[in-house]
Amino acid sequence: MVNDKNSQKIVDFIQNWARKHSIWVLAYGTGCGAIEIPPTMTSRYDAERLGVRGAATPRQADVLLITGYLTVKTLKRVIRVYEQMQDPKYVIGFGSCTINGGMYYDSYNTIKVLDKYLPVDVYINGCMPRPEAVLSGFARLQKRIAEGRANGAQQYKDNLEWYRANQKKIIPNWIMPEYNW
Amino acid sequence: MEMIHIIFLIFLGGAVLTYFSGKISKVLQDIFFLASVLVPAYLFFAYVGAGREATLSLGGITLIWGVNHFSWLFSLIVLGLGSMAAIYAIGYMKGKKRKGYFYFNFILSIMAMMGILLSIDLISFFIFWEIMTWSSYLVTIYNGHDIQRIGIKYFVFSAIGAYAMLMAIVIVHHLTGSFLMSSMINFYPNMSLSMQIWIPVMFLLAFGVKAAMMPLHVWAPDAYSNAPMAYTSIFSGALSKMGIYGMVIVLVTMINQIPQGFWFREVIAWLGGITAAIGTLWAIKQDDAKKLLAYSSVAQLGYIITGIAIGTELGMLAGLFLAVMHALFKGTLFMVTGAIEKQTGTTNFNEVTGLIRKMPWTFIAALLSIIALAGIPPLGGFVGKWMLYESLITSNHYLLVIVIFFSSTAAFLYCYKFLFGFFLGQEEKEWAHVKEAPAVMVVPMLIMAVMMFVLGTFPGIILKPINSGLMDLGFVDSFKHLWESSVILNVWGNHVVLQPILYWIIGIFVFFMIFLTWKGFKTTRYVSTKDISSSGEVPADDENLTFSVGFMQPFMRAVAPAMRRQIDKYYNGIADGLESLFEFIRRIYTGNGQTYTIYVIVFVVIVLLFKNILF
Amino acid sequence: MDNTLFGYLNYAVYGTAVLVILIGLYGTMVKKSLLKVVIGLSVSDSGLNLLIVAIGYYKGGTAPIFSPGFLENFKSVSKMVDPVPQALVLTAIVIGFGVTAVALALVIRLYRHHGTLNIDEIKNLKW
Amino acid sequence: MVGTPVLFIAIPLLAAFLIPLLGMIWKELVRIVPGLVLTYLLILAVNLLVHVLAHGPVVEVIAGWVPPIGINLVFSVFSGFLVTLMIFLGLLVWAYSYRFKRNVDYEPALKYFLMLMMLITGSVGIVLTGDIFNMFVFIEITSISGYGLTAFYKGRDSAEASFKYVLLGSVASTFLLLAIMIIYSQLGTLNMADIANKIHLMNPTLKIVSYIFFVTALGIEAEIFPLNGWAPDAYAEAPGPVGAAFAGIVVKASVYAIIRYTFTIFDLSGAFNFLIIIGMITLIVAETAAIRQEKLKRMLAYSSIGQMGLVLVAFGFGTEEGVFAALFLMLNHAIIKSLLFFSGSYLVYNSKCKYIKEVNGMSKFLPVTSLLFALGAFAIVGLPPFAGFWSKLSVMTAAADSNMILIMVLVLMVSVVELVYYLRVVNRIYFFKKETAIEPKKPTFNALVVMIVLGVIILAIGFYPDVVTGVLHKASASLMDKSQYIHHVLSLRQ
Amino acid sequence: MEKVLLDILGAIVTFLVAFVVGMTYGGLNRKITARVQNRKGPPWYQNFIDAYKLSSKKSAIHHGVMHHLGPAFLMVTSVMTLLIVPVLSHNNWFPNLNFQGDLIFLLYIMTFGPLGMALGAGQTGNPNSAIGVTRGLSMMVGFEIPWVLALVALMIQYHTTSITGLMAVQAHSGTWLMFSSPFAFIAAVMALFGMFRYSPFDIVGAPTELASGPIAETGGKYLFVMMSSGSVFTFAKLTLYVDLFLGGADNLFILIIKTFALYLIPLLYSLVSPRYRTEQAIRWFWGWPSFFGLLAILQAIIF
Repeated sequence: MVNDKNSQKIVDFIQNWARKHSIWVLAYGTGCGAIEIPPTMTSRYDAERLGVRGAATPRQADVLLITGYLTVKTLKRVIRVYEQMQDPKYVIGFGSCTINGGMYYDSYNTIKVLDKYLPVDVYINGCMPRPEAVLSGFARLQKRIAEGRANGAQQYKDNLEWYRANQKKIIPNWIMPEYNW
Repeated sequence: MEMIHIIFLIFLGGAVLTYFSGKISKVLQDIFFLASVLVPAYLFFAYVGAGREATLSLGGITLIWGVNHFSWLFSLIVLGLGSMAAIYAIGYMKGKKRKGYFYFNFILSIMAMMGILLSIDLISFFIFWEIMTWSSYLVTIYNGHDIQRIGIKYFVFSAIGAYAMLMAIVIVHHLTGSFLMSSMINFYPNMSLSMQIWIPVMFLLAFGVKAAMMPLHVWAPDAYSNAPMAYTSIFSGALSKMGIYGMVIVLVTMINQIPQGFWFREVIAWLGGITAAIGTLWAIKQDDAKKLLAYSSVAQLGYIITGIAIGTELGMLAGLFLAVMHALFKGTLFMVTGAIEKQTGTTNFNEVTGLIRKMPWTFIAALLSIIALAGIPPLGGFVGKWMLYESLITSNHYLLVIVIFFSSTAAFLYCYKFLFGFFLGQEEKEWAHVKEAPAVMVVPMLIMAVMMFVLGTFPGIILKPINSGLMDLGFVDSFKHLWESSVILNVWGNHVVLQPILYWIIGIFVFFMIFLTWKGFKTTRYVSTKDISSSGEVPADDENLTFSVGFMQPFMRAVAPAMRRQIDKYYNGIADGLESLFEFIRRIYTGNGQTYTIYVIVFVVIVLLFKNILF
Repeated sequence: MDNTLFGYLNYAVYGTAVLVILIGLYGTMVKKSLLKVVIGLSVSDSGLNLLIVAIGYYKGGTAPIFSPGFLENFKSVSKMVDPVPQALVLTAIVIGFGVTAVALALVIRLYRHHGTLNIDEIKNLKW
Repeated sequence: MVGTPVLFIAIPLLAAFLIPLLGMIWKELVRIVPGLVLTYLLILAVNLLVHVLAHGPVVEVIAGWVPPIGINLVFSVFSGFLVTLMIFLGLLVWAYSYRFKRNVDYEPALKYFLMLMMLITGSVGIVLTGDIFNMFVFIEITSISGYGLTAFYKGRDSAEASFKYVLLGSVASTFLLLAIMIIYSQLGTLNMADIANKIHLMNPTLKIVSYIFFVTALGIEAEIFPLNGWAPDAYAEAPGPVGAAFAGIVVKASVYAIIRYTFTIFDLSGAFNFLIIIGMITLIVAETAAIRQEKLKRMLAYSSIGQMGLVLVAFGFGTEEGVFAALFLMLNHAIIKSLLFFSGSYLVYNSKCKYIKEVNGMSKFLPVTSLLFALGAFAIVGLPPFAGFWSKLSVMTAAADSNMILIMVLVLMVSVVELVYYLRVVNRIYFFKKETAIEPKKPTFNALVVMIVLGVIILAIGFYPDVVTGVLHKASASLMDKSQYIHHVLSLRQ
Repeated sequence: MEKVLLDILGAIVTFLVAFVVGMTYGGLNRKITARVQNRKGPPWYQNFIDAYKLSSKKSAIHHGVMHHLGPAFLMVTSVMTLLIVPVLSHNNWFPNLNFQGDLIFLLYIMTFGPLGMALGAGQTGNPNSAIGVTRGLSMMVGFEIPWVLALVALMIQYHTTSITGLMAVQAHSGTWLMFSSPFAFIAAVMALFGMFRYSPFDIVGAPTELASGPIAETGGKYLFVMMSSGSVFTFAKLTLYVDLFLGGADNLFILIIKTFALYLIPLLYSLVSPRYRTEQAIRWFWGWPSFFGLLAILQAIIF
């Protein structure tokens, strides 16, 4: 039954629907963008109506929200958190800094393109992005999940060596456990 | 020569032989040791039944030994637990010093306990009581750690108790002209009121000390934690039950005969309840497993005392059942602690963590005993607790129920602390080398764990002997009206409700086990305890992330006012005051010969002045 | 006893003896010098001996000595003072002598050891 | 072969004076002869005791004068038992101190054994004699040899201890003589049986005064508080075996004298309570003082004093059970305290100050001695199954039968104190680290044998008290039977 | 045999009902909270979606066997509690293992799960989990006191230790126990605050403080099992309260109304309360709730 292709499709559809409507966010408040999370979650914009909800630990979270610039120092932690999350998992790059460095484009101490280090599913641009933009980003993620295209985790697994190489370039004292998913 | 004589001779000879054979060969010593515990145990259960008697005449006093069902029940605890602890001790004592010393006192303790149980006359009761005291004292100071405080404290309390008992015994002898227990009991209703009150009080002082009853319990935590764990398991499991044994006899056969007995039982029941509460609170505070278990023993003995002090059939059954269970699970827990001590060298929760994958069998034994201790069904502790509550409610001890329930709930805190402290938490690199304890230590623990399970599911196995024991003490057969009115244990040994519940539990458990491990569902994988979500930080190998210092601090803060007053401090104050007084008395001897001469003259003058009063 | 002066004197013997004993004891108890303590002992011993002899004596008694023909005269026997106390005193004197000798020997040793005869300073053994 | 009581006085006295002469022949004889003499006496004593047990007391008249005029010796079961015990202990002390410390040299050994024989002579004489002045003489003999033995060591504070002993001993003799003279002036006799017969004729006040003087004088020897200032010092400074001899022989004799005066001679009704009171005070003060001691032998000394107090208490019950208990206590105390002194001496053998802390960790070096000390400690505090338990039990039984509840409570409380200090020492021996640089000294063979013999006796009595209880019962009966004593002595015809 | 099968079938039905109702309550909780905070809030079935999503996670990790079994322990407890509590008064489809003394049995079986769960949490090695567990156990000691006081008061007053007995008492007299034993009811309800661990007693899993405490390392289907067991347990607890104090229920509709009304009490209280510290929470339970419990016992003894 499970092997049957059609039924697999149906199961996938239902699962994706559920995943789409239940997004548990681990907001990694690395940069100034974290300030936009509270308005997004509270009364004014109320992201919870989309099924978005904060998660306390990476073990429970579905989405890793990188809010703003990532310094070299925090990158290691972010990678660690991402690797601890359970499959399926998604990454949202939040703010321009995650796309190209934003106003820190020439900083010696921040990483410019997040996608080189973690498989970003959705970028939300803006500096800062307003809560509406954030909600729109979540909606985009939901859409991608429903379509089954939010497969950043698979991508990460497939291209682990490339990602690792990039990560190790930034992080000189690499003492992390192997990613064993 | 009766079998009882032979048993005592084997104990005695075995003890001496064991001691001296250590000079020849360690293996021989172990064999002698095991033989001198196991052979008498076998002989006792095989050949000595209720009604057998033996006598020995010493110094114009006839010592009489015999068995009834009640003492047989306690013999079961002593010899059963003793045998297990003896097997365990072989492993535990391997490579330790003073082995012969330990074995010698171990055997003597078991002999003394058997002697107490078999004694029909008070003198042999007292003799064995004292032998038990000093042999256990000698083991208590085995480690040589802080013995001037711990050991002496234990012995002083024991001695005060024992001397009170001695007084009672000689007064009884004065009143009845006989040292027989039965004559004491028969004469008891004819005594004057003050004697009716004081004689039980004096006996209860002795038994209360051994049973670690509230104001007399201060020796217990130190002594229990200081003795080698192989011995503590019988110290706490069996030796303290001697106090319970005596208490039951005094309460049932003497105090029940007088109208004032009600107040006696009330007071003792409340003391038991308070003991349970205080013991529990202090157990939660301890950072050392030995201390924790020691205080826990105090608390558990409190339940037992409460149960037997209530005096109803159900209360008695509850107390005695709990006594048996306590022997099992506390014996096992002390053995577990001993195994951990043996393997890691420490019993401090702040040091040892994460042994579950290294010592799985020990963990299983510990888990089962903890479940039994906490009184969680389906293990045996629950049945006892249930009966205790039932008896307390039916005998209108409402506030006592609350106290007992409080301590029993708070017991979860230390239960968890014990399991977490040793077995759970981070698996530190420091303890990566730890191996499972040798089989000779693990097997007794597991046997006892299985026993707990069996007794929890089929409590009738042990309730039946308890009932016949109580009948020997003069209770009516509680079989009929107790077991028909309560549904939980409907038929002897084959009760109808707990077992289905057990099946349900197992069924549901298995279902969810399958659910969680079902391959087709999704994979679950093991990751090490270093791989935890700690804010993205990667803990280094030597980084200790375990949370164990100040483990129950919030709770301790909540109950801090209750723990500010320690009874220990009052005793210390008394002891200090006495020592200063003695120091003052010592200074009477000034060292000056003339002063002594003056003393002589003063003595003469004073005596001459008071000669009319004196002569 | 009669009320004559001699009669009172009879008491006076006892009184003197007791006084001597008390003086001796006083010396023993109060004097700091070891030698004086020993002398005190000796003095009280003497007083005691005096007392004993006095107890055995009565007025007009003769010495308890047997002489030829003595036993025939019953009256002379009854007039004899009691011989036993005198015998006892002899023994007591000997013993007292012995004790004094031992005491003095010890005093010498104490003096060598401590360099003083003050009893207050010889208190190594106390408490 | 049934000897006569006079031999027990004559032979050791003779031996004492022969020792120097024999020493001129062969120096080793100084050591050997006392042992032979004491062995002989022991055989004699046991024989006589057996005879007496069967046939009643043996009364012997000295110098042909019939009592009440002459001096007589009484070997009743009571006194016979004590004599046997003393001689036995004397033998053990001899065996133990065969080559103990200074005794290795000829000169000190000569003095030592001479004085030891004198000590035994005096003590045995006290017990056997039937004449109060004769008793005085024996007491002085005992005391003077005691002074000598106390001052046996040179260079220590033994002279000081001895001087205190002399001081108090002289005061004691003063009071004793006074008491004797009061009785003599009233009754005109010195024979105990005769006095006992006539005691009701005495002026009551003088009777009491003389009794008080007696008790004071004998109490100094018997270590009653507050008359016992000399005792701790003397015990502490005398050689170890001498301590045992004091505890086992001298004190026993003095207590015997007190008991003889109280039970047989005087008929004071309050005397028993008086004994209980002074015994109790002694017991409490001594035991509580012992707990704070810093020196081992002083501690043992105080313990010994306390035990004697308990003995007096037990006698003070005035019942046959009480006497039995007291005798049992005396027996146990003699044996156990000797063992403690013997083994304790080796535990602190080479130490100058004999501090308790110097026994730390001695069990590693002196296993047997330590074990025996522990055995003794356990026995003396009355733990079953050792000897001390039975005596404690009998004391308690006697107290209960006399309705002395308060006494029981006090005695038991004091027992707890006793327990504490003995256990502290045993703990030190076994579980403490040896810290001082003092070299432990292995016990010599003879000392070891003596200690083991004592240990075996303790165990034997503990496991089978019947070996002694029969004799003790008879002895207590013989003490209680006052009229028979008087009859036996006064019915003698030449 | 047939009876056993029927029992099992009935148990499954009971379980499903409890699951659905409990999950719905959870969703309503979120909805109500949102409305009170002037938000739209998630739909009422949001919890079902979350649960399904958790169960369909592709991977899950565990830190060892106790961690692996922890959720199962918890579930066993929930189901056992559910099975022992009589769900409906006269209905064969909701069987229970009722017997005399079951209140005490219930009290103890209810602690089985938390202990197992605590063991699981302990094995993760996450300090936050252990802290959460200690807080939870401490608070349990806190709220068990008024809860037991209330129960003992009921036991004394009605001379039974059985739930069915108490239900029979209510059916017989026609009044609910919350009216005839008001103090016991008050104490019990105050204890209920602690059992639900809603604010101000949400110290165990405080998300920002302890990273959700005992379940910090639990994700995927483990979390799913825990969540469902929590829902079942919620329903079981509420049903127990209804049985004890609100006279039980004859059909599901009444049961749901009564349980929801009861559920609103801790829920609404939580909306207006910040979080206590652990010792404050414990002392709170040992304050007024215990006082009311004692009053209840007094009432039971006097009347």
